[in-house]
Amino acid sequence: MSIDLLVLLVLALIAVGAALGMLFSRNTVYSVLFLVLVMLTLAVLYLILGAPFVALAQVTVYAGAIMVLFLFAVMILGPQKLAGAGGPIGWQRPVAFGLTLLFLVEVVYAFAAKVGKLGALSCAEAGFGSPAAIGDLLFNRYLLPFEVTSVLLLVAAVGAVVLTRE
Amino acid sequence: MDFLMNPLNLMTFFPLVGVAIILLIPRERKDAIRWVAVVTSLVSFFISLWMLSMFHAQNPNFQMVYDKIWMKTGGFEIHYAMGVDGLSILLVLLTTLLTPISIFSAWTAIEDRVKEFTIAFLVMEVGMLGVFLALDLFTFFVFWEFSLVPMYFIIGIWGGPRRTYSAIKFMLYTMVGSVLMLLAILWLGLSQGTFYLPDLLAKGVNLPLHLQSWLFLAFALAFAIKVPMWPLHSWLPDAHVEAPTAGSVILAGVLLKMGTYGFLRFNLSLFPQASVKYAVPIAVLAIIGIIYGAMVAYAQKDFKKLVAYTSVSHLGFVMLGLFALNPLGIEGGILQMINHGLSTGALFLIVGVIYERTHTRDLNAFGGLWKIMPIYGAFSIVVALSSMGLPGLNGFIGEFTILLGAFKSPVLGPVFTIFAATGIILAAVYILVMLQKVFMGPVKEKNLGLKDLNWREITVFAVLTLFIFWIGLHPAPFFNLMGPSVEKLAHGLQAAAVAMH
Amino acid sequence: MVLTNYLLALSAVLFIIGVAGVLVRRNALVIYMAIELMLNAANLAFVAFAAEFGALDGQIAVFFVMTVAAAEVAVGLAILVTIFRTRKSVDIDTLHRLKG
Amino acid sequence: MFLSEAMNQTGTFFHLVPWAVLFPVLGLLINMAFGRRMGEKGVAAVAVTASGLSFVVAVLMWLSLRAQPAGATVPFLSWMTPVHIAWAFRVDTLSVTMMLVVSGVGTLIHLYAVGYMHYDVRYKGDPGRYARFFVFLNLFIAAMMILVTGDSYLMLFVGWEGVGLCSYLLISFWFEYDTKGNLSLANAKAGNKAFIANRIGDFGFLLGMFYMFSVFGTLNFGKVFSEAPTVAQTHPQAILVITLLLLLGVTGKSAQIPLYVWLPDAMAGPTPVSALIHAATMVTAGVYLIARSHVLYDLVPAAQHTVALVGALTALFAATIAVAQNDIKKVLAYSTISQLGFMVAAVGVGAYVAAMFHLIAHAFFKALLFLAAGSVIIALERAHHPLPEEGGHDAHHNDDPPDFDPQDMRFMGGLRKVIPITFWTYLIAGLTLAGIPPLAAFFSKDEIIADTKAAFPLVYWLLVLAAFLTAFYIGRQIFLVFFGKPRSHAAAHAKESPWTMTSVLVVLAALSALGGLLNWPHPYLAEWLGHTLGEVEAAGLNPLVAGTSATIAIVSFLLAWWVYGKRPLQSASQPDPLQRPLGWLFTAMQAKWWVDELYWAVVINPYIALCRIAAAFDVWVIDAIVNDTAWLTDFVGEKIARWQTGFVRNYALSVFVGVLLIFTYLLWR
Repeated sequence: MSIDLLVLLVLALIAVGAALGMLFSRNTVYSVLFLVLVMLTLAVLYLILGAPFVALAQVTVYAGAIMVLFLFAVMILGPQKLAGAGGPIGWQRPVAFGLTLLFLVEVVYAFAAKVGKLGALSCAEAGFGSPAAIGDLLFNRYLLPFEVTSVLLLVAAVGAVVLTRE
Repeated sequence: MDFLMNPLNLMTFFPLVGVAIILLIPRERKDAIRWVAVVTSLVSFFISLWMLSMFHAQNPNFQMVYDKIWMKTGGFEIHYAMGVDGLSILLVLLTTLLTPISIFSAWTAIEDRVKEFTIAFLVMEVGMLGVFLALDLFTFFVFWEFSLVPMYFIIGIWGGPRRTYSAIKFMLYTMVGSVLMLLAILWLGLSQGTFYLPDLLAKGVNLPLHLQSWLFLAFALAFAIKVPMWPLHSWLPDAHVEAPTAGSVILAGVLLKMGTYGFLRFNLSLFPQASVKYAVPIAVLAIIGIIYGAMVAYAQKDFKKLVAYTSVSHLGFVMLGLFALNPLGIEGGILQMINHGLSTGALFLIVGVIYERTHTRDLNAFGGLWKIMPIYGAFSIVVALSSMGLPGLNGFIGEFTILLGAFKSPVLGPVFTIFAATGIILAAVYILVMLQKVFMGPVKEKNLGLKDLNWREITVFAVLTLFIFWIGLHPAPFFNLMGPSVEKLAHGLQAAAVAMH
Repeated sequence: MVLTNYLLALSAVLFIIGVAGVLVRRNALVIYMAIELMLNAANLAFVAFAAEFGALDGQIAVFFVMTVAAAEVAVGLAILVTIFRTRKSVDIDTLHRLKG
Repeated sequence: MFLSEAMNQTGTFFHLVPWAVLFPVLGLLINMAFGRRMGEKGVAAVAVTASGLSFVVAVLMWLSLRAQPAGATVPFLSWMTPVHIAWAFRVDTLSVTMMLVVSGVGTLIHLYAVGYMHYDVRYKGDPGRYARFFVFLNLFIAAMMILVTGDSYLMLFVGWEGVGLCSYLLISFWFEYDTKGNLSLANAKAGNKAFIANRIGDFGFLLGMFYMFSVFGTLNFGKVFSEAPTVAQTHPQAILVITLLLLLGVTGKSAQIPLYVWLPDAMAGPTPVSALIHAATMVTAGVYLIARSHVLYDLVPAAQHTVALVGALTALFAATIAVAQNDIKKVLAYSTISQLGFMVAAVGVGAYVAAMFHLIAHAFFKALLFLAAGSVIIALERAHHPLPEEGGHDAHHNDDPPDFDPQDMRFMGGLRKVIPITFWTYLIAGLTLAGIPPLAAFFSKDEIIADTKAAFPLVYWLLVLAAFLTAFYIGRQIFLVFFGKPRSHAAAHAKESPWTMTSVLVVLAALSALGGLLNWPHPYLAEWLGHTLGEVEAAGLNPLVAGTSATIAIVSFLLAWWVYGKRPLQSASQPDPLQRPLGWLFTAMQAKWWVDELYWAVVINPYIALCRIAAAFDVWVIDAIVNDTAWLTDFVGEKIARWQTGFVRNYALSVFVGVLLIFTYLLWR
């Protein structure tokens, strides 16, 4: 078992554990924190995969900004615990679990039978995921999507403000 | 400007001139509106007479053809084409004759929203004329759907108590059929490369028989609903009972003929082999229609429903005539379409007259009307006898030629004629019982004060009776008009019949 | 040596957990977080393939996913706050007026 | 000078034949348009002259035929071009004979109707209808003329249904009354029955024409008769089927066995109608048709036998019913059916001249019988409740029983003294009908019986039996009505009808008495018809047969005197003397062997039930299918709508299920 594999396994376990934690934790704050943990482990993984800029973006934007926003939301809405299991449509939960398990089985089967051996990581030349390379690509080939997403963010910001106005 | 120089276009779209004028007249001036409507449709009638004068009867092909490219889509030119030949000339004249009559007869019957009523009627005349004159499958379909809309409003707005139900039923029922027809038109057009009828007829539809059968059946369903043929007729009684008198006259007089005309123009002309193949089943349905229509008519309590079911019976005769696939049967069929338009139109006017006075259509409420309304009685007897097929009147000429055609038909035979001929006895039964219930027997007190026909109603009935006697005593001009075209059509069918056996 | 399969497997598992979260939980916030989780799983797959093919496009995609996620969270939480003002509860099941 | 101009180059008037139809049509149009304004006298004048002119044209035709016996075909107007049939008139000895009878008797009856309707219209309280009666009467003459002068079966058919229409209109002329004069649908129903029964007969006629056209290619008499022999070879059974189908038409129109039921009910019409239409002219149309198609019938002996058998059976069957009827007009109605049976039997055995001879004689004496019966009815009616203008006092003070019916013989008796002219004319006609020697019917009926004796023995015995019953029931009627003592106040105080009616009676009495001369000492009629019917059966009197039939008639008449004359009935309520000896047989005969009830049970009620079922089927099945499909779409739509619960999580689940399905599909593919 090579070192990389071991590291990957550990990170994977942490990520999955945190995700399950988020899923089952009663207290909303705990689930926010678990999600932050998942994001951080992913950031580390991105580093391994030669995408430093993405990893840092992940940490700052995702973990930092969005999750903080979530915390604000939780604080505003109050972290009351929702009692009871099913609520009005009780049958929903068991059916959902059943279907997700079925989906899991199918994915596992897919990986086992269908997906062939993909290539190993190439970790090619240095500067592969460096900001310079990404910036060059971003502003040449992907200029249009870049502008569009900026508009999207603007709209989202305005929308958020308008929606929450009294 | 050459668009309006063509007599067919001028005639078809002239009612729109009336519509324009009516739009300008204020709503309160009802009589002015009515006069404009009647005059416009009369002018349209005179234009159709002018067209008749230019129509030379020996030429079996399409005449006065007006053909323009309407639109180019996907490598296809959709033509706007209008033309008339022996098969459609009489129906066009019937339309232009019946429209002024029905508008004129609705003088006192329609009081509210007269403006919209007259506009709906004139627009419908455009639609109907378009259907009979269109030479392009696409134009035909446009006019076919277009003519439904005004009739929907006429039944839906000015109709009787259950008008919305029957208007919607009428609309949906016909639409179901025409959807299939649209598919068939598209399939036919795409497979043959053109929608232009003369080209299709000249070239002949080169499709294997089983494909031809599918196209035939799709067209047949749409037209069978419109005719209406036996199992698909349940919209007719509701539509007739709920429609105002003028609406019923036009519905029975012209709209039903669009179905039989469709069979004639598309099913028989384009798919001879399939026609021969399906002649017997359709003839059987027609005969069921004749006998079934007559029996159900006899059992009706409502005067208008009785007359509605008679239409099922009469048009059963027409269908039998058409699918006898020989010149005699087809000529009889076409003439019977005209006769049915005249006599059933008149029958509905008779129902309208008595409904206007007594506001009831229950047969048992009447009795002895011949004693207190002699002129009304006289006209009704003549019209009833004509629809019963009394020799010397128009009904007999049509029925005799049809039954004779069916008897000598290559596909049908004596057995069909025997069953169809029983229809004549059953027709006598329900007509005479109707006459007995309405016009004979002692007069009921509440009917004593009824006034006889006024001059307006008398002119309407006089015109119709004139035609009833004319076709009855001297039908030669009508037969000569359609002779060559029917000969050409029958020739194609004969060849197919021989090829099939 | 680390195969992309394993990374994809991890991404799939995370994705399924996200889906389970959306379907099971009744708290609107947790549902949002489950959706974020699903997006992250997708990002992971992107980066994994970017690494394997040595093409930076995958990483660019991650950025776009991030912006969309950000916009979505902003608007989503705004909506949630307005709903909270009237409903006084975060439970998703209270919102069932719009029905067939 | 007028005649010479009218005569065309060949010295004949054939080209005038359309006027035989056009004059009555003109008459009816004038009456229809100006009926109200011209008053009764004007209307009567126009109607009678129209019919008279038609008779004049008939006489002109007769004259022309004397000059040129072969006759001619006069084309008039094109008609059914696709089947090459035109309005064309055929003038030959057969059609002119019919024309003379129709217009001759018709004009006399028009005269009679002037007087009769004057009273009848007032009794029914609707003087306005006077004009309408004569419009229909003229229409009848026109239709009958078309029938007899038509040059093709189709034109004959137009006249055929035209007279059917007139009989319908005239039977239900008083459509709001019944025969006794109280408000009911009876007359209207009788009219319907007549028209529908005729229509059933015409159904057969039509099918016959279709078959004829498909085999001969034409319906024109000339062509059909010339091609008949060749067609008989090529299509062996075609002629048989055609002739039998025509026979079905004949039974409808001339009231033979299956379809005779309408004639007795047709008595609901005013008496002139019964005389003209249901005795003299229309009902003989069937006999004319067979006589006209003699070429076809001669080719197929089987058809001839059926015709003869149908005729003979009808003759006997109707005679039995006539014996037991109480209504004066019903007796005459069944008598007409019986005499028609004689004629049909005659043409059935090929004795066309005998049939036509009897037809002419029958037209005279039966018309006279009906008109005399009408005069009796009017006499009783005027005595029962006299009209105001005749010094009638309104109160019904007289002691007539409440159910007094002017047509019921039980309320008559001893009328010979009060209405002598009617009595003597009635007696002459009655004796003629019975076949007493010197009078017309003796010769015509004797010829028929003589011809059938040779050709078809069974028919001979049936006819002899029928002749015996004929003499008996007419004797019964005469003794019941005119002898014994009056059995009601009205009978005692009856007054003779005005001269307009009685003059016609006298003329007809003369005609029916001297009618025999037409064919007896010298067979004029045989020669006259020979021009059309080709070789004609040997005329002349067979002494043996003549003797037997004369003795039968006299014996039967005396028997009737012995039963009804010797001890006349005392009161109206006394049962008929035959009731006791014959018992159930008499009741069966009186109830017309329950044939009407049979038709109602077997044909009419099942049809009505079937129609109700069909109507219900139409609403509950066909309409239901349409409405149910509409309901179904609504139902399914509503079910699907329930799936939108409003819970966001359900929607998420549905999305996920979708994903799952696609994923599994991708996996398995």
